[in-house]
Amino acid sequence: MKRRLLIPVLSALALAMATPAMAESPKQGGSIVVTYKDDIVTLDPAIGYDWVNWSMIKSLFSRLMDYKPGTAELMPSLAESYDISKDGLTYTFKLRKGVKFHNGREVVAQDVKYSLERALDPKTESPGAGFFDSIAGVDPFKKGKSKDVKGIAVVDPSTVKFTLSRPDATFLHVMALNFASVVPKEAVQAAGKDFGKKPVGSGAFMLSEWKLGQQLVFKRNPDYFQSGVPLLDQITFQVGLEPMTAILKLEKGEADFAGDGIPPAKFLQIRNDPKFKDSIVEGGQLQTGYVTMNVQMKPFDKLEVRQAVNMAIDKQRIVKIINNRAVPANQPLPPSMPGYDKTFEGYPYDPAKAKELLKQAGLEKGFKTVLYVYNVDPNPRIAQAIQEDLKKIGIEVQIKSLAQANVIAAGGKAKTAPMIWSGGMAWIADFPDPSNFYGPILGCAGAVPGGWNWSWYCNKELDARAAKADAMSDPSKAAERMEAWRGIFTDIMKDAPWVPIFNEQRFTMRSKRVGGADALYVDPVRIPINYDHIHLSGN
Amino acid sequence: MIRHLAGRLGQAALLLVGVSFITFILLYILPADPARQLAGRSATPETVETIRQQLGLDRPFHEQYLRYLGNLVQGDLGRSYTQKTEVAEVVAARLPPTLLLMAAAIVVELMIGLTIGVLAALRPGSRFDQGAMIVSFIGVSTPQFVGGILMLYVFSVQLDWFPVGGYGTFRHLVLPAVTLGVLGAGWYSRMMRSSMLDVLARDFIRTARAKGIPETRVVVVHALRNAVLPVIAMIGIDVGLFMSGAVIVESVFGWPGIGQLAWQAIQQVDIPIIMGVTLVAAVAIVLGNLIADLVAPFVDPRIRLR
Amino acid sequence: MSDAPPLLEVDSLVKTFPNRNGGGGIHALNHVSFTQRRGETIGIVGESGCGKSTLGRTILQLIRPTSGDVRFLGKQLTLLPDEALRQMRRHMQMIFQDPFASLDPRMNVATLIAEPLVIHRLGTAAEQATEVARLLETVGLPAEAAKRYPHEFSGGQRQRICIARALALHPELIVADEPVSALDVSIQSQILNLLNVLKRDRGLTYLFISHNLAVVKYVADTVAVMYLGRIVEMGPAEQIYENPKHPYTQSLIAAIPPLQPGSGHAAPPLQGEAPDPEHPPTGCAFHPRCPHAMARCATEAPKAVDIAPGSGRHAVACHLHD
Amino acid sequence: MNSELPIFRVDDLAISFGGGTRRARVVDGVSFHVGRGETLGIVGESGCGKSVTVMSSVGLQPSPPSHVDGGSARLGDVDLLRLPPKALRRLWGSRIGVVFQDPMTSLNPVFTIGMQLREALAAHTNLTDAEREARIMAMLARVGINAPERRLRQYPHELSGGLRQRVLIAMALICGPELLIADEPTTALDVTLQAQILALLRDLRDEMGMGILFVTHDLGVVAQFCDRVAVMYAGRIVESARVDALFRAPRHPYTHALLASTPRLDSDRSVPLPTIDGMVPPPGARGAGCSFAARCSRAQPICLATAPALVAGQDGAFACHHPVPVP
Repeated sequence: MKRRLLIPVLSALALAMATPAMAESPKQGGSIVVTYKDDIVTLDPAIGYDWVNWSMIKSLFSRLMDYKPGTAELMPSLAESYDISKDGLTYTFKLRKGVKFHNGREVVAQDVKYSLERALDPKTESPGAGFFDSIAGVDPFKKGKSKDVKGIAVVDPSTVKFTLSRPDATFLHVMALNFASVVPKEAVQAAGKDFGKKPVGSGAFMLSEWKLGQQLVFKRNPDYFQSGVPLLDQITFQVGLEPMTAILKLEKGEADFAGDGIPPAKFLQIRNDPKFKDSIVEGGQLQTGYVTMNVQMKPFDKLEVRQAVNMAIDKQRIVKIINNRAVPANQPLPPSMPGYDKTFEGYPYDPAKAKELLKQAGLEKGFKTVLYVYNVDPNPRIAQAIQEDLKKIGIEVQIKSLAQANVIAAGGKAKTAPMIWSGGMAWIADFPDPSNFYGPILGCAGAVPGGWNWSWYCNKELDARAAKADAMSDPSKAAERMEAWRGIFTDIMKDAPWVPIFNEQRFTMRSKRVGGADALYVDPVRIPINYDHIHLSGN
Repeated sequence: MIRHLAGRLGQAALLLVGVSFITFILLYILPADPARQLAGRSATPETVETIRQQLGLDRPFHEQYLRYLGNLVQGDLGRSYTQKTEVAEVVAARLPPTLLLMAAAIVVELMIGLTIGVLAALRPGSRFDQGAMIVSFIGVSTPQFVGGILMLYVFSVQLDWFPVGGYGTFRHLVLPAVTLGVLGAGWYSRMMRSSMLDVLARDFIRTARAKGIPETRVVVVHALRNAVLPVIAMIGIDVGLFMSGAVIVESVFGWPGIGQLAWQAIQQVDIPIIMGVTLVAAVAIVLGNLIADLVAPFVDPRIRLR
Repeated sequence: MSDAPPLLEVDSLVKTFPNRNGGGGIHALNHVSFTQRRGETIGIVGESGCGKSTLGRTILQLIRPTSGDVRFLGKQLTLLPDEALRQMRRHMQMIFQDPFASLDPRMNVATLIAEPLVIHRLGTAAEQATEVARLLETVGLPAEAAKRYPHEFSGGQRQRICIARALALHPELIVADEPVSALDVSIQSQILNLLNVLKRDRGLTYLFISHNLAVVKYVADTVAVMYLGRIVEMGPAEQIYENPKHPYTQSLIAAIPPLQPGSGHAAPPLQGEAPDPEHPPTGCAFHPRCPHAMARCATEAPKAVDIAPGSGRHAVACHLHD
Repeated sequence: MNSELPIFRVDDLAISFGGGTRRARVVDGVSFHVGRGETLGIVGESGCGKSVTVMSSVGLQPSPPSHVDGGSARLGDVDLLRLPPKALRRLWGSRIGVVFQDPMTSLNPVFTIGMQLREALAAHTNLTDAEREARIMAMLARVGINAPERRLRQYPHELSGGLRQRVLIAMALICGPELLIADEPTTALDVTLQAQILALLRDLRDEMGMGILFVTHDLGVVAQFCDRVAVMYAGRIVESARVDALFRAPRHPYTHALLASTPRLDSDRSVPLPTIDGMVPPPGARGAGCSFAARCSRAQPICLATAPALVAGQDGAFACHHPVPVP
């Protein structure tokens, strides 16, 4: 949804090279300039939820869990170790000793409890509060019936124990979310409502300067607990620059990294410019663009119709419309998401067969329907391509090109939008786990007014299988769990509530000054780049 | 004079209430729900409802508006939804750069526009005149986004005379001021040309010539002072034009002004900031017109403030 | 004089324009009264700013008066609601000084002349066309003029078009505001002749406003001389020209350069200029310029007095004739 | 009032307007002269070329769009038509003064009266400030402006029309010119003011001795103010004479008709005013014959074929094949 949070997951590339930063053993030092179009709205980890501040917050704060640089592989961070009970309901974390906040105070278990309760407190208005629902006692706390969250217990200053109300295989991912960042209570209280402008954490960098609308300067945290990290002494974030201007700045050497990427209008030109050959890094992202068909509305209540539509749309052509910045999709999960089925072939492009299916559904004369689309380029052009394809099998599509909020509203209303093209609002996972791609957008829980399941598809049997998979929190069952998810997503395609169209690729532009493995520039969790591990080239 | 000022300020206050009301209505009927936006997609409907209550968004329209107005009178513009900071603070930080840019752009556009306009009017129909009017037309009709990028490419990347965007030194100021000023210069040169042609055809110019004074004096003293009168009124109106131009130019050049702030706030449906910026822009337009009002009598003695 | 009721009665008409301060006001018309018989041409003369144009417009209710009455065809125009007034306008038309500015350049002559007929929904299209042709003939323009546009005509011809347009609704009263001032002498005489012919043939009544006494002499039966919003002298044309009573009228007539060289001016020219209507002099408004001013002229405003007892037609507002 | 030694003499002046195919002769073969202390009236209806003639003869007609095609205009022994602009400008305001038609628009609204007068004087003299002020005061007093010190600080809009015309006259005469060009100086004024201004100009002429070139359309003004008169029609002088002779016995049918059609105080309104039918031919459409022929009641075939030359008669000159007989 929106441009808020896009947490990507590991690209195939990233998987190939594990901790690449270590391989080169680069020297520390130097500074770089990163540009962004929008000013940073906040650096409060409980609130920040857009892809600009996401990675910055990761560098300013620490969490119990983290990912290996350039990968989606979990590793303990503030936690030295963790232990999961057999029933998957208790998680005990042992904190690393001697870790200090930027204000010099040591991080203790009480800080973890405080930080999570702060994120859950409705007064904080944290958009991430919903991620912690599996912790026992969250509900009474949110409703003000309980002073604290009973499921978070401070055992001793370096031990914190979580009790869950149900097994949750994604809990370690949740503990790696920014919303689970550990903050010092005294600094939060001192800053009052301005904590987002005066962040104090225990991350690799500290905020040293912030001129509203102009720039932010991050300085290296000399006391950072991970030795040799960060590699850079300073990062200057210049904000308020149009992507096009940012490219010019990069070209001239005034910036090292264009945070907003390559403007779509200039994509082909820059991609084909030999000057930029070594500056562009390509990777996958945890995103799927799809067309929903409302299974509660006629004639999409008929399976044959949905299958026909799946076979009538030429995805390859649509990919060309967006200058090949994506790969065609055949299932809901993107290729870089664990659980993706490489062997699955989906529905082939076969208009003749599609016509045949319509005939079987008793609709050989075709029908008329409406396709909702977000009115920002390239979405209307994509919708037109879909319109042309469907016309060939006799489906007359009227395009309703609306503001984003209106499309979302229509999708969340029962029996309103027969078809929606998800572009510009497409689902991007919050963390690299397939479960994040099911519940809200394909499960029964999302098929409610105001929900995100725009197909209004509800399969009780699949819901049960999903619940079962998510309960497999035993790390030894990880492979079995992925297998279960793989089956769920390919089985969904038998019912064909969606037409998966494509998965967008990421293209990151950097200057020649900066080095480090490519994977750091398309880091699946630190979007757009992993500030902690990049370094100047030649060092 | 003082009565005039007081009257003007009274009008301005009314205008601001009007502007705030209209903006408030527009934002009220906007389909985007700030509470839902703030809550994030992981939120349950109850959470969204709690946030809505906290922001007072569940109240009827008139109550919301009156509360906003009440705070406004006390100088409280509210808190930004997304930035969680005082709107007044955010806007105050952004205002000086915009004012600086605007002042520089006005200097640029007057220098270029008036010079071209006067020279073109002195030889109507000449090659210079035709060329100048074509250039003015291009200036007026070139989208500022394209113009700005072009300037950056030529003068920063290729020639390396100026930095690529940013804020701080005089060299940072030049290109955005020129980009913003060129649009106005196009208007001014066309306006100055026709105003000058009009004035040069008036009887008093003939009288001045008949006195035997040098032609340059006729043009510079007698014609220019009269021709510039409509231009002064235009500067007041211009402030509004600048405000809209600033949105694009500030974004292209990374100029930390309120135009950029507005653009970002609109995309994020940050209503308190949109309201704040709109009000500041309205104040600026009112002040611009007031200044034009105050300057005009010094140039034209027929206008007397009472 | 017949016993028939007058066509037009103007009673104590006052028009005050607010000045720039909003207070005080400019007294453009100061208790102006007169009556006009059917078929009588009244010439209103005076210097610029004396209120003569305002008088014309106020009578037609193009400007609503501040106070006073205008009775026309027995109806009190000042009390009429807008719709009724619109109906009454059929019977009173106006001709202006600048014939070019009065004609929409995008309309051809036929459309311009027929416009009043169309507005008042008189006749079919064919009847209107016939009427246009007849009107063109009446004002001395060729029939083919109907298809042409105003810019193709000279000033005199344009004024003829304006007259034809004014005649379209067969009005009783025509208010002509400086109708020949913008025209050359040779053309001026054509228009004056035309106006006289129309008056004779159609029994028109003119209120003829002009600064040129010689022109007024040629058309007017009765002359009213205005000074600073008041009628200072009014009477039959012969009497006004041959035996002017008010010193101002005398000065006005004396100021007209005669066509005989060497005849010189009868008297030294009137000194000074008309005073600022925002700050009129006390007493008789003319006293600062009057060669015969007396002490009481500065304090006491003279009332109009009938100096031809019985006829009730020659009145002067001057202390010399009290 | 002697005209033996003309101070200004125009010979065979020809002027056209426009360029290329649209170029049209608007003034053709015009000659006249003004003597010291003498007033020459140039009279005619609008479009006859009277203003263009006069303004062009002193170089004040903007060019383009007008072009002087030929002729000369000598002030003393200098031909103004052949002077470079700089030299011409030295004469304007010093030896040639100009008063224009509309006092309301002929003063610059944004400068004080004082500034505009000082400028006129400063352009041609090297007086000290005190001398200059004294001269300005004297001049203002002379043109009948009371409290000149106060007026100097005022702006044009604060003055009445009559006062403004007096200021313009003061401005034109402040350097004591030999020639005064008065282009319809009273047309925009009321009759009472017209009388005042004409009286003032007459007094100043008698006192300062300059020649006046007086452009007007008003025959009454000509009769009262001018010594000699040249009547223009369609870009040519059709008759010129001493004023008394012209009004007593106009020879050209146009002059005659013009006089007859002017309403006068002593006219008999029961008789229709004589009129001149038809229209003035526009520039460019003037044929080989007499331009007035088409409107002339006395026209003969020859009038349409050949343009009559200006022939000197007893009391003046006229251009007509069939002149009106002397009564």
